[in-house]
Amino acid sequence: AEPGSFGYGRVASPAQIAGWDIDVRGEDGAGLPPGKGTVDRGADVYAEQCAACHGTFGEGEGRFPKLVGGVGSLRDERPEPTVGSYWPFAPTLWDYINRAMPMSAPHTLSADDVYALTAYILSLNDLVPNEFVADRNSLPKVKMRNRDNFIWTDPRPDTMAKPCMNNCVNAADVRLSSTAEGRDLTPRTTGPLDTMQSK
Amino acid sequence: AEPGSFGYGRVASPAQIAGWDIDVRGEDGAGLPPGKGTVDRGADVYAEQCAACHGTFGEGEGRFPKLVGGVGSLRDERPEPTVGSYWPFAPTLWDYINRAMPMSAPHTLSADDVYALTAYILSLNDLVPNEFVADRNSLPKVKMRNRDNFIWTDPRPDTMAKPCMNNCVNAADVRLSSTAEGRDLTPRTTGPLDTMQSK
Amino acid sequence: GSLAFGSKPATAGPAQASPPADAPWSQSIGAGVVDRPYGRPADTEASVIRRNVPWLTASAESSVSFSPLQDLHGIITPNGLFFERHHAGRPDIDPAQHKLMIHGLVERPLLLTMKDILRFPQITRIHFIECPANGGMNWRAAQMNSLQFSHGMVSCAEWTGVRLSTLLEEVGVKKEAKWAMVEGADGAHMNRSLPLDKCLDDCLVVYAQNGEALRPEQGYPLRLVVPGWEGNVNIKWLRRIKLGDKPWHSREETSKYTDLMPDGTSRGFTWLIDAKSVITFPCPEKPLDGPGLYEIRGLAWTGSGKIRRVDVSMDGGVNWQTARLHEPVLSKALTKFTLPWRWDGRPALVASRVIDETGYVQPTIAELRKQRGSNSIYHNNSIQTWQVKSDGSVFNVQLA
Amino acid sequence: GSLAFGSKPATAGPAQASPPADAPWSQSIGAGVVDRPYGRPADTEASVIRRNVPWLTASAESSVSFSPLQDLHGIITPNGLFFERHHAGRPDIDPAQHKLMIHGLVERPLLLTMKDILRFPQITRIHFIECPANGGMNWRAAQMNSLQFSHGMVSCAEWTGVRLSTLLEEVGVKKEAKWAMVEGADGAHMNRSLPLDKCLDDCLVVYAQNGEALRPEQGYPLRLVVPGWEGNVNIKWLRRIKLGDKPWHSREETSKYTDLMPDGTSRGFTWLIDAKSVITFPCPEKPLDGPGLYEIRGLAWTGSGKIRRVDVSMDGGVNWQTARLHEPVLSKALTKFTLPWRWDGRPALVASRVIDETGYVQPTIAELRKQRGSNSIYHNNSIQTWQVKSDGSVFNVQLA
Ligand code: HEC
Ligand code: HEC
Ligand SMILES: [Ca+2]
Ligand SMILES: [Ca+2]
Ligand SMILES: [Ca+2]
Ligand SMILES: [Ca+2]
Ligand SMILES: [Ca+2]
Ligand SMILES: [Ca+2]
Ligand SMILES: [Co+2]
Ligand SMILES: [Co+2]
Repeated sequence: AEPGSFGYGRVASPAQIAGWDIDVRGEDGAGLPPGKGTVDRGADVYAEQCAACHGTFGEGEGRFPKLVGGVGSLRDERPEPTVGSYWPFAPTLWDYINRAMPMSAPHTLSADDVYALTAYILSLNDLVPNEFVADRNSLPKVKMRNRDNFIWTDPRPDTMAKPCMNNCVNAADVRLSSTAEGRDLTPRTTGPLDTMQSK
Repeated sequence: AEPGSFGYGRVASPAQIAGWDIDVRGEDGAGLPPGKGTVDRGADVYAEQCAACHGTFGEGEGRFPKLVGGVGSLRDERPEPTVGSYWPFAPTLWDYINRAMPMSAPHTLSADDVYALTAYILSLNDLVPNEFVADRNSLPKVKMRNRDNFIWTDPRPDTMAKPCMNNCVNAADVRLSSTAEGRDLTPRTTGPLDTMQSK
Repeated sequence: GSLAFGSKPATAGPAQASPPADAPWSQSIGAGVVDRPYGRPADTEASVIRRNVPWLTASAESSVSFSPLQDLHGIITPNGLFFERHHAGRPDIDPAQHKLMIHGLVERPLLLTMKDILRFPQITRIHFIECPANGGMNWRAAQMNSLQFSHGMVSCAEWTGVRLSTLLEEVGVKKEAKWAMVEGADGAHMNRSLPLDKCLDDCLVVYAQNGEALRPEQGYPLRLVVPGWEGNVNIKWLRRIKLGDKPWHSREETSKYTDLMPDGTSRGFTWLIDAKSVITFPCPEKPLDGPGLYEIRGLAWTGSGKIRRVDVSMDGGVNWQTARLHEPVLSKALTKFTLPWRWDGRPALVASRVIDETGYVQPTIAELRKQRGSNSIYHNNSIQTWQVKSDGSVFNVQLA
Repeated sequence: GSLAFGSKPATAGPAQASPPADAPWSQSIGAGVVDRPYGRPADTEASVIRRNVPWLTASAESSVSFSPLQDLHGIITPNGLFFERHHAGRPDIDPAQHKLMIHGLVERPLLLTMKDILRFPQITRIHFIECPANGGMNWRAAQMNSLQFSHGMVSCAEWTGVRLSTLLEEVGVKKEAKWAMVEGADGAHMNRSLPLDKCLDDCLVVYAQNGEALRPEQGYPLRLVVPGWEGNVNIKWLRRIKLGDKPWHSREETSKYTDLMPDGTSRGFTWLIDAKSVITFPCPEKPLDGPGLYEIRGLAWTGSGKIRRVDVSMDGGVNWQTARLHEPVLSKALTKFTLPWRWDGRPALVASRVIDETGYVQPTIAELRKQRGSNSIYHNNSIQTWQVKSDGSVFNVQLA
């Protein structure tokens, strides 16, 4: 059918679209608005609005996410994916801070402040120098450490199990590699909600 | 499979069955227990336990069911089906009083009292004389007025509409025979529950 | 843009980001998970509830409430909105104390706890349940100006339990057995007779409804589901099944649930729900909003199996068009149908007519009355006509 | 018999009517209809709730709760028990203010109210939604000794709304468009990229769940359903759809919802939920009660379409038997399977293995680890083994 066949709703005006259109693309920064921010200004806003959860230097408070660290850890037994070690695109950082942070008042920061925070977090991760000014031109150019390690096409299925029916393994070889018994990680599943905090 | 293949639960003992087995068959009174009751005794129990809802003489209070009347009304514009005018089997009356009445304390009457109440209600309907004693032998023999007017096999489908698709009726003949508009019978369907009582 | 629809948060974004796009809930944090460990509908849906007709019955304990079909979509009725019909109120049963006895003409009478019943092989089925008095108020004339009150005594759910035939095999049916008496644990000790054939065919003894335990109003912890047969035989709070050689003629199948004919005779044991359909949009509660393209929506059901076809008329039955049936079309379940309609703004009489897999065609109210008069209370499965006026308002009407 | 199980009512029946058969609720009158105009479960079902793992997340607002699969039956998850996953808590949205914008590479950008959206042709479908992190805690080792906590981030409902393709036809897709960005109105302004092909294939923009309006936790008043794809892309509180020529690489598809491999590379855009199954009885929450005949029960699902077969092993995968699939077997919906099992009381290792209509076979955790190591968090669709000890107790284990 032709566009508008039903005719329900209203055509969105350019002004309306401008008011809703907040997304920024990671790869090329498309959608980044005018404005700019320095690392210094970022440090100030960060101390005020972010440090309580993410730690003064991005080290994370409690179980809130770290924003730094983990560089070189991705092949370790306990990898630490962070902006510094894992994120492929810097404009995504602007986009996420803009849309989702600070957690209790999301999408309330000015574009300049989001630029400044982005600059600050990138600098905490040694991805930009202290003099870095974040804006729509500079951000897409920031080289992120893990940029080239993503495969964007799904290689699955990556297992090829055959549905064997009988004597599929030697019964004598069947043994447990792990059990959840006695690990004390599982909240109760009857009675009121469990509040267990530690392991 | 053989009975008991699963083996779940327990075989019900004769004593357990006797405790649960309360049903009485309408047609032959099978299941009626020992005991008996007079019209007089029925009148006393009725006054105490039933009259508040069903009226002193079974005439019904408010919208609670009438237990008498309506004889000969079944072909009228507004028929009144009652024990006297409609019910086919007297043992059903014993069964229903026993299992379901009095409404706020069902199944708490003794067998004798249920016999007495049954006798009383039958006598209110002139179905038995005042000296009638209800018991497992007498009740199945009471001749109910509407006994022979039930068809116990379903004659449906009793309509044979053809699914005509075009010009099925003359458009000029289409007219309303009734409308619910303005009848003021319908509770509201938004906001809190309606409490409308009258029409 | 970051201004709120409503009140502007203290830390609102730059003024140039106009026009406002963010609502307050987009600039704050909401309640966390398990804020409601068992959820409930949005506060703004408070009108979508079961409703009763207070003047209809002497007391709410022997009464009925109606599902808000005008606000429902699909074929599943959520448990909170499934219609209610009680004869002695809703018992609140302790499942640890509830037992089911199966006895009478059987080899091996049984007393089963809920734990026992849960061990039997499971079966899950989607079926409607309809009170045969649904639409009863419209036998004489169009009375209730509402979809909820004219058709809301039908609901549909996914039931899980054990086949009654499995239980009957386990107790061993004696060959003299021809009927079953099924009985509830409510104050009414509600009981009905069922032919053994139906029991062995597709009846279910269920403990779950739409995944979770039955709701108290629907028979918790155990109810009978008799697919396609009138609601009253789907005994709730099921506590006893007794096999016998003859029917019981209980009060609920003599004084009630019998259909009085104009000649003074009555039909007993009319269990089957005949094919029925209704347009759920538009309806009195959901009028039209000016001329334009709409989608007629409705539900069809039949106790005889699957829906074969639904036709819709906009002119009071002069012409009909076949609607689209939506998958899944399940046996003895609600089936959804739709048909696009460009309304020109002129008065219309919209109606739907279902044909089920047996070829049975839903009748008009005039056809039904010709056979049954208007005092039979039950089994009014006639075509429902909605009158659409030129202002878009919708009324329940009947055609001559 | 008319004595009560519990306390004897004042007017109790004759003493000879022993043993007791009537419970107190059979000798009294219960609450009337519309006592609960919107119903709720029995008080005795209070344990059947969504539950969280408090130590797992920093705050309940960015967290998850799990469905109590151990107490559910059938394929429909009741709305009150559908699992939750929020990133900024649950917004409580006024539907009168909610709007959906569709723009970007389109001919005719639109701003739609809920009223507008309800007018489009409807579609109803039953689909599961699974968080790809379901079972994530068991990547490294068996950790959660519970069905609810190991598999409870999957639920299944009947969704009603409009096809996304219908909306996209209405706005007119420009030929350069290849991707869609979908965004929520929650505080997280949650957004993901979807290939246009999937949008045009089977995605739904829904406003109803199991008949009634969506629950707030599930995206009221509007959510996207992306059948068979990971939960996170099923954007709740949907407010915006923008078409573009490239994906967005939002934080939720780079920092999160990417799968880290042992070689340090990561897989992005792994949307598909591969075939998975789990035995729901027995399970850690529902142990066995002594030797005897049981019914193994379970659920299977796949993002690739329908379930073809489920096999069950009682000996840790040495031998397998094919289970019975229960109707209806719907595409991208939970499918129920059962198999009778006579337990001799000896230790057992029970497990299920699903094969979907593409021929894909559910892998063991060892097979998965061989490909993906144990740090990929998401998409653990491995075979679940339950260890049954001779006392009937059940534990979550993994096999070497
Ligand atoms: C009240 C606690 C809180 C505050 C304050 C807060 N955050 Fe966060 N932040 C979180 C939580 C929780 C997450 C994870 C959310 C999720 O995954 O859904 C997060 C995630 C992030 C992430 C993504 C981390 C990753 O690796 O994916 C960034 C970047 C971030 N916050 C930046 C900020 C900035 C900048 C501020 C201040 C403007 C801020 N946060 C304020 C709690 C907070
Ligand atoms: C609190 C009110 C109340 C009291 C007290 C009461 N009843 Fe009833 N009775 C009802 C109601 C209401 C019904 C209809 C119930 C239904 O249809 O579900 C009814 C129905 C009946 C019927 C069936 C009428 C018919 O034609 O189907 C009989 C017979 C009856 N009651 C007898 C009795 C007797 C005998 C007593 C006393 C032992 C009694 N009732 C006490 C309210 C009451
Ligand atoms: Ca923009
Ligand atoms: Ca710190
Ligand atoms: Ca007896
Ligand atoms: Ca009186
Ligand atoms: Ca905004
Ligand atoms: Ca009793
Ligand atoms: Co009937
Ligand atoms: Co993925």
